[in-house]
Formats: sequence, structure tokens, C-alpha cells
Amino acid sequence: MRDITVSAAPPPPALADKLKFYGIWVGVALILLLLPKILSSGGSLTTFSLIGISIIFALSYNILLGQTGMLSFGHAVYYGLGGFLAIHAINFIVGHKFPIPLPLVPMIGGATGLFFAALIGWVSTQRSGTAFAMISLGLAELVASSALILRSFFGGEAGVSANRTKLLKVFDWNFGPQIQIYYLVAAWTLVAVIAMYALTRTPLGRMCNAVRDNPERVQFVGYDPHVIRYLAFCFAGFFAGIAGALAAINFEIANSAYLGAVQSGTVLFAAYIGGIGFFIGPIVGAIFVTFLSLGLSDVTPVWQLYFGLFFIAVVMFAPGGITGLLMMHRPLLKGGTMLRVLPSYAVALLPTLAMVIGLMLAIESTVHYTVNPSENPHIRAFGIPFNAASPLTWAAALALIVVGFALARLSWRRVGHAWDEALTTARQNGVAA
Amino acid sequence: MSGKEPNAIELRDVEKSFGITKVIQTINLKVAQGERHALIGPNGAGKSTTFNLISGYMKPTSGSIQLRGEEIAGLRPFQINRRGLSRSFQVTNVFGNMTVWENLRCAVLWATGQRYAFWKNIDKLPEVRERTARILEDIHLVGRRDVPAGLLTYAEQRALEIGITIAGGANVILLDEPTAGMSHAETERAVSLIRRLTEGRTLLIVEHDMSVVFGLADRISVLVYGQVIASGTPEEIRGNPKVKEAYLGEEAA
Amino acid sequence: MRRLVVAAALALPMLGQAAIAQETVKLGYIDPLSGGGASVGEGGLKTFQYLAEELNAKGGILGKKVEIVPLDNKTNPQESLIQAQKAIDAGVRYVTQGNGSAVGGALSDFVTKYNERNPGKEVLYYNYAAVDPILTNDKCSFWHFRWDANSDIKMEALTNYMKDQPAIKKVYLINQDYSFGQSVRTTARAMLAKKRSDIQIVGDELHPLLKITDFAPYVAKIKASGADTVVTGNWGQDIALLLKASADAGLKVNWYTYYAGGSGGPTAIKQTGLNHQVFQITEGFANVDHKESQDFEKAFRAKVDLSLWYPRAVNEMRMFAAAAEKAKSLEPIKVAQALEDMKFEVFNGGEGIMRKDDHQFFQPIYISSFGERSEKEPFDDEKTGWGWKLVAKVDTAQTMLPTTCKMDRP
Amino acid sequence: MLELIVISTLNGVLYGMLLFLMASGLTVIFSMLGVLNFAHASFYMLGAFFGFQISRWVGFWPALLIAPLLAGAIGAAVERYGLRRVHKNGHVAELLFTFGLAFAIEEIVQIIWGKSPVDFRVPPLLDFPAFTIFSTNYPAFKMFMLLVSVAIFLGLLLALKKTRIGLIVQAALTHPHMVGHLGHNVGRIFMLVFGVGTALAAVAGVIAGPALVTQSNMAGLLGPILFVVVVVGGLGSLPGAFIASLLIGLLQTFAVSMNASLAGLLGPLSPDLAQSWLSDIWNVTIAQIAPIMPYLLLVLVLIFRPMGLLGTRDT
Repeated sequence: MRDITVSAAPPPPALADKLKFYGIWVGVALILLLLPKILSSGGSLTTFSLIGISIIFALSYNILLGQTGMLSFGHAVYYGLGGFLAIHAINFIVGHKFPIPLPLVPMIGGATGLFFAALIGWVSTQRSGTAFAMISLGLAELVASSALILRSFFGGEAGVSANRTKLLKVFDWNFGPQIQIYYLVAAWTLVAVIAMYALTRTPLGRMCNAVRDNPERVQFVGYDPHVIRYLAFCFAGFFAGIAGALAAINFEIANSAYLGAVQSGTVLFAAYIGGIGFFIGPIVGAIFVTFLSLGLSDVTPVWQLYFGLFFIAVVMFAPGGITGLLMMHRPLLKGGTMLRVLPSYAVALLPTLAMVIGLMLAIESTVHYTVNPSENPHIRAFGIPFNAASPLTWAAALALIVVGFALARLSWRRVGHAWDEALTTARQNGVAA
Repeated sequence: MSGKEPNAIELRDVEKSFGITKVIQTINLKVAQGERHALIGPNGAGKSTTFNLISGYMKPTSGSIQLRGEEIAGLRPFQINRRGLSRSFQVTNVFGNMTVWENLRCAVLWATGQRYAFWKNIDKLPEVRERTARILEDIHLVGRRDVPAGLLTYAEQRALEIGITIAGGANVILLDEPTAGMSHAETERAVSLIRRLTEGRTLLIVEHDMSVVFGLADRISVLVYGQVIASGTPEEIRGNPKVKEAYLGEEAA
Repeated sequence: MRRLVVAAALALPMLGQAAIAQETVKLGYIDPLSGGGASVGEGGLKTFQYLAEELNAKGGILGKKVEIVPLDNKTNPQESLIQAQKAIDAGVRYVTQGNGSAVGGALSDFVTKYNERNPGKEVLYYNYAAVDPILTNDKCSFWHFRWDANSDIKMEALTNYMKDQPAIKKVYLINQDYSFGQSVRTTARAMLAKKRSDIQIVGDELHPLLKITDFAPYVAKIKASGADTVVTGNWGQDIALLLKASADAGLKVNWYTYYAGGSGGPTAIKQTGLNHQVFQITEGFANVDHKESQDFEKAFRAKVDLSLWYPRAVNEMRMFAAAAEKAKSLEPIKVAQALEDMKFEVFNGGEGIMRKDDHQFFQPIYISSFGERSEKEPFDDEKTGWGWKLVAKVDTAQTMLPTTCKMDRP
Repeated sequence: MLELIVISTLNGVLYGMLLFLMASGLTVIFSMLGVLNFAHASFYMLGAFFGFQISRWVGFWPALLIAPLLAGAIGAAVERYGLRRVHKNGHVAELLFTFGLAFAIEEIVQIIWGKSPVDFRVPPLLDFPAFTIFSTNYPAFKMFMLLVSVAIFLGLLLALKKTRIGLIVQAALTHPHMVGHLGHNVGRIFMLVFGVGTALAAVAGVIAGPALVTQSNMAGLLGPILFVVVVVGGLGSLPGAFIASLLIGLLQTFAVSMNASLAGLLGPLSPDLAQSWLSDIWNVTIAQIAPIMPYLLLVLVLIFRPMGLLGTRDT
């Protein structure tokens, strides 16, 4: 019997694998520690802090969407409530001079997220799929609108503010400077990421996957899918609350925008663009989307359009997100056939790029005409100057789009062929799919 | 128990209607403990519906369903499963994105008392690991351990389906056409697999392949138009004129 | 479009701080440049850029050119703080903002905390339009200066005018359900009760902010109440749609508003034909009989194709320059001290004063009505042919309200 | 008081009928394609803006016809070249596709027509008060809106009962699983249903545009309420959508006209509680919470009747 078990069960990880696994976490911790030494301006520290917060938030969202298959349009409710409670807690602690230091405040946010998820979740997780999505949307609207009515708690549209420096000091840190906040966020991010990763490797975490794949069958192996969804929902709420509390600490203010549809939409974008099929996906997505939303609005006034179009493109052509695209290449890389697809990529990239540039040229020129018709038509977009009034510009845009589209279609078909070939060869070389 | 052991499954006057259509008209069915019982009948006779009623997938309109003497009519599927009844599906119904190993492991989790644990590392649960490995071995899928279930061949998926059904260690097993769509050789392998795996348990099976039915079953019940018209040993069923008329007659011809 | 270049430089905080030479005075303009509030934000940006050019043509401030750094806050307080941080990184020591008291409150709070934690690197916040009274009362800050009259001051001026109108008997209040709308409503009630106790408040409505598409039900209520006058702080689509719905229902009342002159308002008034029935209260408008400001208006319209909606921005920029000259320094703390109790000849004529106690600027306030023009009103609005006509002017002295501000000074 | 009731009823029914024009398309699309079209309200907005633009060129009446056709064509194209592609990636991807689409349409509309309301006027032919009730005018255009929506409602009913596609749609409503067995022309039917559904939303846009407001945020304001209608009525139930539309239309309109609050009902709050958060709840009037009424209704329905008012299926 013993022998059978040993041969049939997956072998326990070898020492090298274990080292690699723990090495990654240690490496991440080191990078987080050293990052501010390399880039230390207040702006980049703020950027990093925001990325950390958005990583926790996106991962918490993926507990729902990626792990359990629940599409929520209202995850910001728990983020926002966590943020509000954190701000109130800071004010309360300062007011009563409780010996609680700032680094513990995110726990309060987490507990708040957990509490409300536990309260609201029981009803909303009774159903999955479209019904759950709609319910989450309705509940989010309800909470966001109520926040403006319950003024003394939510502070109206102005929100509630606090001073994070007045709490008990830790190692002489008062958490005024951004660098100290950065380390606070980084530490919490690391802890939360590890915790959420660990969650995926527990019986509950695996049953979440089972519910995602086939909620019906789950019932016939003894589990109540509603309970699984509910517990997943509670965890998602808990971590969202931590993220919200960190955001509140970072900005020292919480207001109704925390709870709103925009926040819920952004986290959905981040998780999906990064790739919901992999644990690391939402992390990639959170970094990517945070950078985009911070940087893109500086280079073009219609950044939201690009954002929306990009999202549609991901949904249509790369449903696995950025991570999914990268992971697709793993078998090729292992099978040693990666080089075979690269040339076709290079060929396909050119017309695709041409098409994208044509599209952007057309959009920017149109924007010029509708938004600033009286201004000088010599405009710049993304730092590149061009003349929006010249027919040449329009002709160029049109030509780029049409020719680019035609060639891109052809060349991507070729990529498809090259890809299939490479994969087949890789399989023959003995790499499992 | 000294006197009469309760039946593994007992249906009394079970009815099921969808709107005004009565799909099941008063079923009475007894399956004794340790028995291999086959449920046969023409298409649309209500075999799958009967399974759905017993396993809790549907609620009966009226009547009583007992599992080892305990009333289970109206309970939810997972409640019935926890009382020791497990079923398979006619159309393969596995966790497509998860590997074979993970599929089986999900099926042993509740039975090993893990419930909704979120504080244990699933890879470090020896009992779960051992039981999963044993089932994997039993259904001959060791070589396909790390393949996502969605990528298995049809016969392999059917084997996995059976594996998931029995993995929880249920005492009463319901198999819904386990050999449907299989080649002759595959069917034989499947039958011996079923025979081996259900050793000492109660089996209720729906099957169209008569060689499977007569080779496997201790007792057979015939369902026609939502009613059990006959119940008995294979020999009794073979000789029953009513059955011949309604069902076997055409098949034998 | 020059902001694209500046912004591109700011967009890369990762690359560390490019050494940006200190020969310009940078004013960070933090307002919505994308999303729902963008049309308002773009208008403000063009105004400030025009004013910067005007200053630069005269040699800038203390010989340094003024540069406006546009920063898109998407009308969101958090985003505003990120943008403020970005601006500070790029060497900005002065920021200005106007759209939304929520943003104003967050910015004032941020700047105050930032200055406390980063002595020697102080930043000043010039507020040109966020009118929540709390910013110069309970939550006042040494680092915040406001050039727009806050909503209480405007209500004081408005009720001072209304008390002399015997025709007003039944007043209906309708406001947006948020802090500004509520403060309009409470002060209106209190001040009217004190100044004209015979006026009856026949309705007091709060409706959700920027969410109503059909005001017909509200208009039906106003009509049913028998009101002869409506007082509202509504702005944006909430005033335009309200006027439209009341015209549809044939409601004949006088409208006393804060922001009927805002973008889209004049068009709506003209459409509904409410000739000189809509009044607004502002710190200035195009048709004030004052040659200098009318010349400015002409040049401004020729250049940017907008009417000047922010005379207060002109005051802000000119006073900024004057204070820096007076302090002979561009250190924010010195400029701030120079601004305190500074007296200044305002854009539309008359003297204004930046009160030291609360950093609120006091200036003459005008009540005007929109409708057909006579030769005394040279300017129309939004190409409707109609223009604003002077109804009453309230002098600076009559707008001075007490403050509850207890300022912490450095 | 009576005046208020009559006017509110008229306004409520009108609003409800507008909602139903959109909800009907949404429901049918959901039943057949299994996807809740997040961008449905965006087609309402497109209808309004197309209507505005076309009526500038050739007048309102041609616009009333052309704009929905145009929007419907775009809708059909979206189904053919977008949704169908995404279909193989599952329902979540489909839903997200329409979510992204709603986002992009709003941005494109903003780029072309700007962010402020456009000047979409009631056609002069209908620009007069239809009747005066207790000295309040009721605009003729609103009566026209009511007539158009009722006419379309009746037309839809007829089409469902009498045409072949109508029968297929009906079948799909009751037995969504059989849609897959429709045979080779299932793609054409899907495209048609999507096109007609979005065109209906666009009709609502053209007639609502002049009466309400034509602005780039109109889809965002209406979208969530539309989903509430569909969920409250019961996913996939046309009669349910109809009842829910009227219910929400009347609920919101009547709530606006009520000034009752807990304070008015039970007297003012005791002074020691006056500063607490309880005072917010105590003093808020029904009129103030009118906009969240639909969501409250949603929560109540979900707790007490999770299938929706007339729903029969689970998802």
C-alpha cells in the first residue's frame, strides 16, 4: 500500500524547488526593502505605495473572480468601508490616547471588510453567475448612494480626514514622511500576498476552484457551494478592507469615491488585464494599471478611451491577460521551440503597430477638432508633434489603419500557424501541455 | 441490528411533476444493502429523473425517499452526499480546469473531515494524499495525474467521473450510464473497474448495455413511463412477460 | 498643448528627478482635465494660462516667468493628492484649485500636513472657487487662501438684496444634496428668517447631486407650493435642467442662483425664455461698468473664445505677483505673510481685502440678471445674444462676516 | 395634492415605459444569448446623440427613424464581430466585453459631442402644452413619448405572437437551453435580436433626448437602474420586466413628491442623539432617498423573492 501511494501521489518538492520557492519570497522582500534606496523622490514613493495597495486590492478581488468564479461589480464597497473605519479608528485612537500604533490600523480595516462581507455576502452569494454580478452592482450603488446620505459617518462628499502622525510611535517612526508609509504598505503587501497565496493552497482554496469550474458537481462531493462562495467572499472582503485602510492611511482621508463604481471598475480592470487565471496575474495587472492611470492622463486627455479600448482588446484577443500571454510560451520555452515563433512575431508586430499608430493619430486629431477647435492645429500627442489640420495627417492615419489592419490579419494568421507548429514540436520534445 | 436491516435505498410512492406534466408516476423501489441493482427502461422512462430525485438534485413532488431508513426527500445534494450517497453523471461532469489529481482530491476532502478548512496546507494532509493516490491508482490514471481533466480522452474522463463518485467512500453509489459511448474493450475494462470498486457497497446503476446489466446486477428494476413495472433477479426479469412486451421484446429481436 | 511636454516629464517619476532649472515660478493647476468635469477644468486652465502670459509680458514675478503646470485630478480628492505630490516633486511650491469643495478640503488638509512635516519646503494653496465656508472657518489653514466669496458671504449679500424686494413672499429652496447645497439651504433659512420674517419658506428640497435627468417631479412640487421665488445653489446640469423643466411646465417664478452663469446655464435660460427672471450672485461679470475690466474681457474673448468666468483668478494672480514683490521673495511663507491683510484694487473696480484672520478675500459682490441687453451691456454670453445686467452691487464692507477660524501660524 | 398625484402618475408611467423600452431588449438578448448586455444603456445614449445630430441635418422626424436603425446596425455589428468572438471565452468574458464597450462608447461620445449637454430640442410641431391641469402644463412631447412607447410595446407583443422569430424568441425565454438547437441560422437570429434590442434602446434615446437631457453621462446614470429592473422583474421574464419598469418609474416619481421623514413621523430626535449618525437617518426625507429606492427594492426582492417578481429560473 505504501508503495502505491508513493508512486501515485505527486512527489514532495525537491530541496531545489523548495529553495527556489522560498528564494522568490525572500527576493521580493529584499527588492521591497531596497526599492526606495534606488528611487527615493516623494512621487515615486507615492507611486510604489499606491501599487502596493492596489496589489492587495486586486488579489482580494481575484479570490472572487479568478479563484471562485464570481464576477463582482461592487468590490470597492469593502475597500471603502475598510478605509472609513480606519480613518475613524485613527481619530478615535488619537482622541482617547490608546496605545495602538499605526501599523495595526489596517487590521481594523480588514475586520471591517470582513464584517460587512459577512453581513452582505450571505444573501448575495446565494446565486452565482450573472445574478451575483447584478446583485453586487445594485448593492454597490446602494452603499455608495447611502454614503452621501449618512453624512455624519461618511462626511458627505468631502469625506473624513485624520492625522496619522499622532498615534503611538514605533521605533521613533511617526509615519509622517512618505518613506515610512512606503515601508508600512510594503510590509502589509508582503504579508497579505503571502496570506492570500497560502489560502489558495488550503482545502477551502481548492474547493473555491472546484466551485469556479463546476458548482453543480461540488454539491455531490459533500460541499455546499453557497458556503464556499460565502467564505471566499468574506476573505475577499477582509483583504479589500486592509487595502482600503492602507489607502486611507496613505491619503489620510476617506471619502465616498472609495466606495464608488470607478473604484470597483478599476480593480476589475486590473485583475482581468493582469490575468485572472494565475496567482501572479492581478499583481502584474495592479502594477500596470496603476502606472497607466497615473501616467497616461498626463500624455493625453482622452486616456480613458485608450484604457477602454485596451481592455476590450484584452478581453477579445488575450482572455488570459498579460500573464496568460506570457505563460502560453512556457511549453515552447521548455520544448526549445521558442525561436520558431519569434520571427513571425516580428513580422506581425510591424503592421499591428502601424494600425495602432494610425488609430491613435485619428483619435488625437479628432480630439483636437472637437475639444480645442480654435487652437493651433500643430499639436503633440505622446510628445510627438503633428498637424491635425493637414489632410496629409488624416490620409496617413487612414492608410495606416487600413493597410495595417489588412497586413496584421494576414501576419497574425501566420503567427497562428507558426505557433501550432512550434507547440507540436515542443510536445514531441516531451513537454506536457 | 438484529432483525431486518433497513434497505440501502427505498422509494415509496414518489411522484415528480414539472408543471402539469407528471414525469414520475408513483415509483416504488427497494435496493437492499450490499446489492448491485440495475435500473433499466426505454429512453424517457424517467431513469435519470429518478437518480436526480434520490441524489437531491430535484425535489420530489410527493412521496418518501429513505437512505438506510432515514428520510432524505427534499434534502440538498450535499446533505445527502454527507449521509453516504454518491452519484455520477450521464454527461461527464468533472472540474475541467483542474488536474486529475486535484479532481480526486476535491472528492475526498469532505470525507476526510477537512470541511472548509482554510488554515491547513492541503499538500500536507497525509490522509487526503493517501486516499487520493489510492483512487488514482484504482482508476488507472496514474500516468495522467497532472493533466487538466478537460484534456483527458472520453474514456479517461468517464473513469475519472467514477473515481470522483467513489472517492468520498460513500456506501451507496449511483452510476448513471457509466459505459455510454464506450467501445467494447473500454466497456469491459469499465465493468471490471466498477465491479472492483463497488465491492462491499450498494450500487444502483442505470445502463443501456444489456450485457453490462446482466453481467453486473444482482437485481434489476424496469422503469417504463415513470413507473416500476417489474423488479427481481436477472432471471426473473428475463422471464417476465410484461418486461418482454414493454421493453426487452424489441431489444431481443 | 504645451502641458503634454511638461506632463511627459512628470509622468516618469521612476527616472528620478530631472534637474529642472529654477528660473520659472511654477503654479500647479489641479483640476479635472478629463472625465465629467473636464469642460469646466479646461476653461479654468485657459484662464490661468492667459493670466500667466499677461504677467510674463510684464516681466513675470520678481523677474521670473510664471508657468502653469496642469495636473488632472479627475475631480477626485485622492487623485488630487497624488497630483499635488507629483507637482511638489517637480518643484512646484504653489498650487491652485477650484472645482469641488471636497477636493479643496482634501488639498488644504494635505498642504497643511505636508508643510508641518517638511519645514523649509512649504507649499501654498490658492483656492479660486471652492466655496464651502468651513475652509475659512472651522478647518481654516495658514497655507490656504481663498479668492472666491464663500457661500455664506454670497448668501449674506443676496438676502440683503432680497429683504428690500416686497414682491417676494413665498420662497422655495432647492439645492443639491451635499455640503455646499446644504450650507446654502441652512444659511438661506437663517438669514431670511432674521431679515424678513414675513417671508414664508414654502419648500425646502435637497436632490441628489448631478443625478437627476428629469426635474419635472420637482417642478410639479414647486408649482404646487405656490412659490413666487426660488433660491438655488445648483450648478452644472442641475441648474440647466431645472430651468428647462420649469419652462416646460410653465412655472413663472424668479430664480435666485449662485451659478446660473456657469457653462450651459445661459443657453438654458435663453432656451426657456426666462428674460431677466434668473438672477445670479458673483464677484464680478462682463458687463460691470468699468473700462479696464471690459477691455480685458474683450481681449480675453478674442484670444480664448470664452467669457471670463473667473474674475477672481485675475485677482489671485495679480495679488500673487504683488505679494511676492512686497515680500521681495518667492518663499511661500513670506508670500503668505505678505498676502495677509493685503488691500487690493479688484478686477471689476473697488477695493478688496485678504483678511488675516481666516485668509478669506472680501470684495464687492454683484447681483445681476440674464436677459435682453441694452447698450449698457456690451457683452452677451454663450452666443445667445442675451447678457447679464447689473441689478445691485453690495460693497465690500457689507459682506464682512465673522469667522470661527483659530489659525495655527508657523 | 390631487394635482401632484396626477402629474406624478403621468411622469412615473412615462419613465416606466422608457425603462421598459430598454429592459425589453435587454431581457430578450439575455434569454437568447445568455449574456447581460452591460452596454445596453450606451445604445440608448447613442440613439439620443444620433438623433440630435441627424435632426440637425434633416429634422427630427427622419431622425426618429434613422437613428435607431443606425444604432441597431452598430449593435448587430457588435454582436457579429465582437460578442461572437468572445463567446468561446465564456460568459464572464462576454459580460466584460460589454462592460468595456460601455466604457469606450461613453468616451467616444465625449470626444465627438463633448461633456456638456447638447442642445437637442423638442420638434416645433410638438412644442406646446398638451393640456393644463390645475395650472400646470403637460408638454405635448411627453404625451408623444408615451404614445410611441405604448405603440412599440403593442408592436412588440404582436411580433412575439405572430412572427416566426417571435416564436423562437418566446421559446428561448421559457427554455433557454434549447436555443443551441436552433440549427444553422442561429447566428443570424442572434444578430437580429441584438440589433433589434439595441435599436429599441436607441428609440428610447431619441424620444428621451429632447425631453430629458442628452449628455455623455446619460448611459452611466441609467444603466444600473436598468439592471435593477431586469433583476427585480426576474431575469428572462418579459412581463416581469414590464411590471418592474412601471413599478420603479412610479416609485421614483412618487418618492420625490414625499417629504415624510422619521423626524416628521415620530417627532424630533432627543437632543443627546442629535449629533450622532442616527440623526442622518432620522431627518432624511423620502424625497431625498428617491434615487436609491430602486436599489432598496432590489435588496428587498432578493431577500424575499430571489427569483425576481415573475422570474422562474435561477440564473
